Amino acid sequence: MSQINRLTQGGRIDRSKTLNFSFNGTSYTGFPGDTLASALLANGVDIVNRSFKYSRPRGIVAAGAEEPNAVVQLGSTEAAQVPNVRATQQALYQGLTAASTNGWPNVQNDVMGLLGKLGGKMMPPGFYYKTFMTPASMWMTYEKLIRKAAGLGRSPRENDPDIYDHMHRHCDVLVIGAGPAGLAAALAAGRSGARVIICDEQEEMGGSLLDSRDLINGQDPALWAAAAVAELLAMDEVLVLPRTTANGYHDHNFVTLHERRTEHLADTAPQINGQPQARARMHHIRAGQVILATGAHDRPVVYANNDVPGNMLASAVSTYIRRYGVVPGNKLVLTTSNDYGYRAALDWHEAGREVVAIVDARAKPDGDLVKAAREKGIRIITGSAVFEGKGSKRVSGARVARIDLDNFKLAGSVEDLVCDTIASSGGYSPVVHLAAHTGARPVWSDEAIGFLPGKVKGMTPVGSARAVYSLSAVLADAVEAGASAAAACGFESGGIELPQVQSATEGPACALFQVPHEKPTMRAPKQFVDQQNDVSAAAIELATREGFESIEHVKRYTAMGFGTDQGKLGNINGMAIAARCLGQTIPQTGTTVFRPNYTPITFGAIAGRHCRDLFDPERYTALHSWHLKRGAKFEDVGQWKRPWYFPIGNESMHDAVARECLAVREKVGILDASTLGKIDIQGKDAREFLGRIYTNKWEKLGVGKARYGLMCKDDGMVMDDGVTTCLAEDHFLMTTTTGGAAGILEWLELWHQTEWPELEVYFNTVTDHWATMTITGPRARDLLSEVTDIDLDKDNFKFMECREGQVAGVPARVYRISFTGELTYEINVQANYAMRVWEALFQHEAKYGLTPYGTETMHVLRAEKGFIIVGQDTDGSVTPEDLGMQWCVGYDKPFSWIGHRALTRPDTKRDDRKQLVGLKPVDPKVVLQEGAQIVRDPNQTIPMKMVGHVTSSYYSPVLNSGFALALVMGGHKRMGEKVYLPMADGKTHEAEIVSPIFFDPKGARQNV
Amino acid sequence: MQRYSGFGLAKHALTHHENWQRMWRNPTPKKQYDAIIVGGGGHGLATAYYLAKEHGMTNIAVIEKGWLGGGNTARNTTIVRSNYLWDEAAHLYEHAMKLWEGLSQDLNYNVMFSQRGVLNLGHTLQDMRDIQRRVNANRLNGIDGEVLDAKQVSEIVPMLDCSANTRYPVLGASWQPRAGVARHDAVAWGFARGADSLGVDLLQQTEVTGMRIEDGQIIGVETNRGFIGSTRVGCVAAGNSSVLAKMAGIKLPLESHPLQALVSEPIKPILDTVVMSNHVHGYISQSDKGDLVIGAGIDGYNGYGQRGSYPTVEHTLQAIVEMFPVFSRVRMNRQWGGIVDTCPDACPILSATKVKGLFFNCGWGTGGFKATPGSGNVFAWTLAKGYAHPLAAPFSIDRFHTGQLIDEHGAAGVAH
Amino acid sequence: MLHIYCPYCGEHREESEFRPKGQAHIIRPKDPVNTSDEEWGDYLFFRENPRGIHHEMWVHAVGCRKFFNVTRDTVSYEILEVYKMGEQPTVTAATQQKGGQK
Amino acid sequence: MSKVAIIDQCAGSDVRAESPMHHVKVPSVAANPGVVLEQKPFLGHMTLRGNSADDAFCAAIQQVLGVALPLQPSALVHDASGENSIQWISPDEWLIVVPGGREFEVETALHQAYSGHFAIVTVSGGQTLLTLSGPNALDVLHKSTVYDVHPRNFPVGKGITSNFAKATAIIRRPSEDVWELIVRRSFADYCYRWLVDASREYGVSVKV
Ligand SMILES: Cc1cc2nc3c(=O)[nH]c(=O)nc-3n(C[C@H](O)[C@H](O)[C@H](O)COP(=O)(O)OP(=O)(O)OC[C@H]3O[C@@H](n4cnc5c(N)ncnc54)[C@H](O)[C@@H]3O)c2cc1C
Ligand SMILES: NC(=O)c1ccc[n+]([C@@H]2O[C@H](COP(=O)([O-])OP(=O)(O)OC[C@H]3O[C@@H](n4cnc5c(N)ncnc54)[C@H](O)[C@@H]3O)[C@@H](O)[C@H]2O)c1
Ligand SMILES: Cc1cc2nc3c(=O)[nH]c(=O)nc-3n(C[C@H](O)[C@H](O)[C@H](O)COP(=O)(O)O)c2cc1C
Ligand SMILES: [Zn+2]
Repeated sequence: MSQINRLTQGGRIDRSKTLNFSFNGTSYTGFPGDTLASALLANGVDIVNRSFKYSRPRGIVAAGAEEPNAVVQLGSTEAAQVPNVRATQQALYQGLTAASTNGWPNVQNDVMGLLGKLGGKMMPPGFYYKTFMTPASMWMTYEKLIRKAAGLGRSPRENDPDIYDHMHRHCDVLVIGAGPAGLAAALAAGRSGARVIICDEQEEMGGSLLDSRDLINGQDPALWAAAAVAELLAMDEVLVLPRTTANGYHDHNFVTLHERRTEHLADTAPQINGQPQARARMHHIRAGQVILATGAHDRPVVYANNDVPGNMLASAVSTYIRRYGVVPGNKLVLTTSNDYGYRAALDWHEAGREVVAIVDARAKPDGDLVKAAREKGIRIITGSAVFEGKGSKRVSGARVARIDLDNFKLAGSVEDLVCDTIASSGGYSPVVHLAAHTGARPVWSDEAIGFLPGKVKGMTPVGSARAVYSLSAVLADAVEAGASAAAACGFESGGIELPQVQSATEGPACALFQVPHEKPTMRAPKQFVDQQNDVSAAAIELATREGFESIEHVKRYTAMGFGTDQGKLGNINGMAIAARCLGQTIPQTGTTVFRPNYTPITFGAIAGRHCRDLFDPERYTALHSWHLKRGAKFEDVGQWKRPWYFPIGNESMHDAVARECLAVREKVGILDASTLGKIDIQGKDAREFLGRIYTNKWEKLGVGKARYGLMCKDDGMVMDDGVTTCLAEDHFLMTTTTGGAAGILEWLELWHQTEWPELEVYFNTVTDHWATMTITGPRARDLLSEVTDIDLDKDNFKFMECREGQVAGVPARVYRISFTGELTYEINVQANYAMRVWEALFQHEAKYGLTPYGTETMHVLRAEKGFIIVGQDTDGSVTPEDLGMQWCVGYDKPFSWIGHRALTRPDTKRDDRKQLVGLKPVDPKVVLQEGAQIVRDPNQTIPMKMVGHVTSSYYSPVLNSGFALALVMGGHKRMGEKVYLPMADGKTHEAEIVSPIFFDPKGARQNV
Repeated sequence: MQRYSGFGLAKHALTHHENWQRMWRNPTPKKQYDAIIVGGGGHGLATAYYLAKEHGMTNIAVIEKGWLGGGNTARNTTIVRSNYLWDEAAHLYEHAMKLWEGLSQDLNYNVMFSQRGVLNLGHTLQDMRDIQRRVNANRLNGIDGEVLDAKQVSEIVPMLDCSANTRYPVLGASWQPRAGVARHDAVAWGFARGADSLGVDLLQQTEVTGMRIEDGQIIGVETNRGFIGSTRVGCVAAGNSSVLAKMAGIKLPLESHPLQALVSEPIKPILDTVVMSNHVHGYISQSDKGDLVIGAGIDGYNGYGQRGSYPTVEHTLQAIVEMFPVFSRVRMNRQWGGIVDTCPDACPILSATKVKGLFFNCGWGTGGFKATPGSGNVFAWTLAKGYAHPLAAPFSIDRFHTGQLIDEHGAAGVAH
Repeated sequence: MLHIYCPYCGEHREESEFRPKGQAHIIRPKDPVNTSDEEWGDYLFFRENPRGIHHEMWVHAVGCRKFFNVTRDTVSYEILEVYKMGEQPTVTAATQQKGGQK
Repeated sequence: MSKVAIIDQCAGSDVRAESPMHHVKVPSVAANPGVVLEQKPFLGHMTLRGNSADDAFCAAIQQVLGVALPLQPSALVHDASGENSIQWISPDEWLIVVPGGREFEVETALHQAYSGHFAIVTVSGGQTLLTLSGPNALDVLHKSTVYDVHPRNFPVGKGITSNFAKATAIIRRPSEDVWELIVRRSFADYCYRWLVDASREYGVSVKV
């Protein structure tokens, strides 16, 4: 079978090359310029899919984005599978492989179709709400069966080999759609020098001009379109984006465009210069003005069996004939409500095939096209409509009768016509979708018999998107809009001479949505409204009967417009039918909400390059490459990669951490602490500011001294902590938690800028500038003395002091602060020198047993000392007093610091608050689970009264025992009491409440 | 009420479905009701249903400015679970869970409550601590749950990338087998039909525009269809609660923010459970129709537009592709937004107010769908008796003045 | 996707450079200790949450790092005015209503 | 005693320093690179804060750096040598870039020239400067930042802070064909990988 429906000439395809493709395993040929749909029609393929609910055979209906049926699975390999591709928008390429998404064993003969026929009656809308309820336990089984029928195409099961990307662009005027309206508007705007972007979703720009009967300047209007595109391409400030769909229109004129860069070439993107290129690209456009030139969709007429293959949109018939050189049948019956639909019959006739009749709902049609049809001798049946199609796998006839629309009934005898194709046009629906995305409801126009775009600031609809249809008016409208849009952005347009247009004049159309049937709607053969979701006129009638009176209810009860086409063909008809059933007007009924996407967009394209290695930044310290070389395992802390522990050989984490811990307690360890937030604070009021923002006191901290501070929110809950050092009278260096760094800087700015602008103080981040290396352990001083000129004498450089000097020949600030309880020096150098200093210290590795350690060891060591980690031992509901840190609260500070007032709120005064304590498992071998819940009485029944939970828990090699920190109700007064931790495995651990300081409670070791 | 069953369906098929009755009436408002519920979402309708069913109050009305179930009930990702951290919240949500388990039968309306299990993934050590803490608490509160490691997770969801070379590898998850999803519209319709059949007037297209208060006592509401009297009014208006409160001269600790969701095109079943990740920030399940239902993030600014910002959706899909790289070629069909009423502690408000007879049920924020039957049930009790149901008592507005918050923020998995 | 004019940078910038910071003009009580629990709770948690004109604070986080105020319609998302910290709005619900009556 | 602590943090040229990109893999150079990416490591970067309404402050800057403090938002000015620049960051914040090693001298001189409320902080270790040029440089910027980098909106002499992929960068245009990016040290690896990835389709040449 080879392209039986292909005309020998005409159309915009390239007959000099042949493309091979396969559909459902059969090989076919087509031509460059074809879509998959035109190629299938050329080859006489009728059934392209089975419907979702009733498994009815379905064929191609439309020629563009509005197609509901021809939804196929594409892809020649597993990884290249693409579900739910609309054949009408898929360019044909060599080797294209596609298949129907539904139908078993195949789309021609579908067993489910039989079920659909038999069971269809049992499946009115919402049938599942009314059944499958007994027995209750069976629902999950029923659901499994229901799910078997779900879905159209399938997801690939291998990872996508392709990449996608984004471009952010700004322009003065964005023109969406490149039909005559879009092109003319873009020309008018472009010639003014404004920055213009014009996009069109089709393979070729020109829109309706590519299959038009009109003439521009006496020629095929496609020539005018080509010239317009060429002129636009030549303009410096104009960006022309073919194959690009405006898929979402967001606030303040932000529009997302989806550019298909390679989908017309293959199912995986070919490379350029040996490099992968993006399969698709999203353009994020911020436009000064938007011109909506998206055209109008032909509206099918709703009649019985209107879903059988061979039922098509009149406009699609024209498009296939004129643009693709394909006549999708032999004998045509056209049912229409308007002159424009006549094009289908004329084109059909001119293609040399039989037009059985034109059935016109109007009593006296008389436009130019009507006359042309009459002149050609085509039979025209007026005041009538096709009310039922015949045939099961392909149309075999049409039943026609006079109709009385006012009373919604047939008004005369029935005539059966023999045909294989029924084309219908019920009028045009302007493409208002994008305008609706920002919340503007479409507005009904009686004159246009359709909804027009609602008002959006900075947006102008032009051409058929606002129901201006005659080509000369479209062009005039667009030129005016393009020039005004440019002017609104400050660009004067020189004005454009309008081309000469020759087009047919049209008579008025009439409103035709659902055609009445001999039988009432509920009893007539199915009259489909939404073909993809198998929603029929009867379903809508039933919904309204059951009380679903809002069109939104109708949508949700019947699934009308829920499909991948979002009801582009069906919605307006559905609304009209609902209006009829409810005895309302269409504007009273209204539309449902159009939302992005205009047409579906792959997740990959929306994600862009922010995936895999680039999903989220990985932040590295200056020493990262050393850690890697040393075999560190990393922990994610915020976006940072921090060494977690440094295993040697096959060492387990437990062993590595125990070794690292002992090294610190016995010799000396080193930690890369560069990720700590660091904020340089300067100004004469810096000290006052610290006093307001921290819970504790700062007025007496001397130069060169450091102090630990807690920060609360004004609700009194701890939010961050860290050590702040007084570098000079008006100069402090604050440290924050790793995760808190950015937030705390903003927090300081917030209070400064909004509440206390009178304080003279500046905050600047120096987190990345200073690398911080913590050496800690009894031999820290000896080690450091090898590489520094700073006087490390214990009386000259005391605990909680800071010194400046050289370390390994590098200027450094060294702080004697300790998070381990051991003698500690934190060496800070400009980060470019970090590696040099670190390596200098490691020259003495063997001599002192210097051991690198990671966050896990840091946690064990600090927990042994009872030092908290904000975010681990606190959770946003813990006050400084709950932590037992009264020593860190300036109760009598003159300024009521942030969090102060909360001390006296009723809830913070409660004495049964959860308080931080230590927990000693009775069995020292037990390491309690972090997150384990604590009870007083292990023998209660469930639900048990829980009194707290474990926040931190480790094995301590120095204690040779497990130990933990926990928040326990009233814990501070319960030292020595026993508590219980009932675990998931059925065991219950017993532990004693103890002080959270497990090691060196006097703090002697850090003071040596 | 016409009872629904498979047999009934067959019977109606014989008469071409021409004899189905309305699911609810479209009554004209009475002058006076014993109680008025403002807001015909799932919570409001459930409140009315239980008021009528369990407290015998049938001279009541639900006043809805749009269509029933058209607010957040129509736009949520339908995740139902009860594994909340704090006792107060856990008990309330578990109360709801128990009602869910018999809801279809109780309402004689299949709400398609599908207990397919919910996974909350952990990607950092702190995530895992939080998960342990929550699951331990759940267990001792009698709520099902387990902590799984990455391998067990990957057995449940083979399509999920559980390998070590992702940016934030999956370390484990909490797993609540009884959790799942439900058909959101059916929940509203089922409660509506149930309430209507007990005599409740469901007044749609009726907007409350003012509150009439005399001597500190509510005496009725002004609407676009005139004044409707009642000395007991419960406001269950989600994102619009602050607007109603203002009519009564009350301020609430709420902010209304856009929260978005999106669906893919329908694809053949590939994901049979619910996967949530707070850390990479994406939530996903697959509906019985085949679309992937995906919860996006909340926008930081106030908004009543039922739409949010594009980058939010972008970030969500990046997270989904990170978790499920095989979905890269699946396409997003539709995105939308709801207006969620967020509370500072991520817990609801079920409370009397300083206006006598005026009660609020709000603040459910990003996660109230799961509570629908429970919320309605305890709120009905509260409205009927005039004081808080024990499960509702901790959720009074007073907590924002005493400081006794129930901070579910700290607990991983607050959203949805 | 909002397009926000930063009064300090003097130009419109994309929403992703900014962070919303909630209601504007919230002033911390001057004497917290003598503020009642009720007043303190109001200051911490209770917010205007209007459907319509809203004065809110934003920070140009990825930019000049300055806080400023925005008057925005929470339904249409239209930005009606932008003004610096310490300044008062000229467009308010009251002035808008008057404007409507004209 | 000085009220702020200033130290010369520069160790001298004989001490080995490592730039934030010392470790990156450089792709093989494409034949006709559409994008040329280069790091200019070890420059002197300083954050300046102060009150531009104070003439004495402005005069002090002019005196020390030989360039007037830019008061127009987003202005970027260079001195005659082209080696020293000041960029407006915020109404009270500027970024000063000078040859590496000059920071201490500038800080000290400024403190001598002006004693009012201001701050100058060296951040040379915390950030690095990249240049982006070549016929497709603008395309790469379009992929990377939400800011409008069109030459009409971004003339020579402008510099702004904006989103850069999922990080933040200062983007500036010192001359017609060259763009400068200043990124934070900890994000440098990410930004670099992003840039190379974004440039690949155009062919890229890298020098770090
Ligand atoms: C995108 C999204 C995803 C979510 N995902 C989940 C999830 O997975 N799981 C979960 O548990 N929760 C989820 N939620 C939250 C959940 O949707 C809500 O908490 C819940 O549906 C609230 O129900 P409701 O009945 O209180 O509110 P709604 O359904 O919003 O009902 C309130 C009703 O009040 C009406 N109303 C308002 N003002 C007036 C007035 N003046 N007069 C008359 N009527 C009025 C409204 O029209 C509306 O119908 C999600 C929410 C969103 C937006
Ligand atoms: N007389 C009638 O009844 C009638 C009816 C319909 C159309 N027409 C004719 O159609 C023409 C109307 O011109 P027009 O320019 O307004 O419409 P058009 O149909 O020629 O062009 C619209 C273009 O917009 C594109 N488009 C739509 N949505 C898009 C999106 N979201 N993103 C990107 N591209 C999108 C389409 O692909 C199409 O190319 C005139 O020639 C007119 O005579 C006449
Ligand atoms: C769980 C769930 C599944 C949905 N599935 C679909 C779907 O398959 N197709 C569709 O078009 N919309 C789907 N929607 C979205 C609705 O069409 C609609 O956008 C949503 O209810 C919000 O209403 P609105 O967009 O009319 O404001 C779904 C919504 C929910 C909550
Ligand atoms: Zn700014």
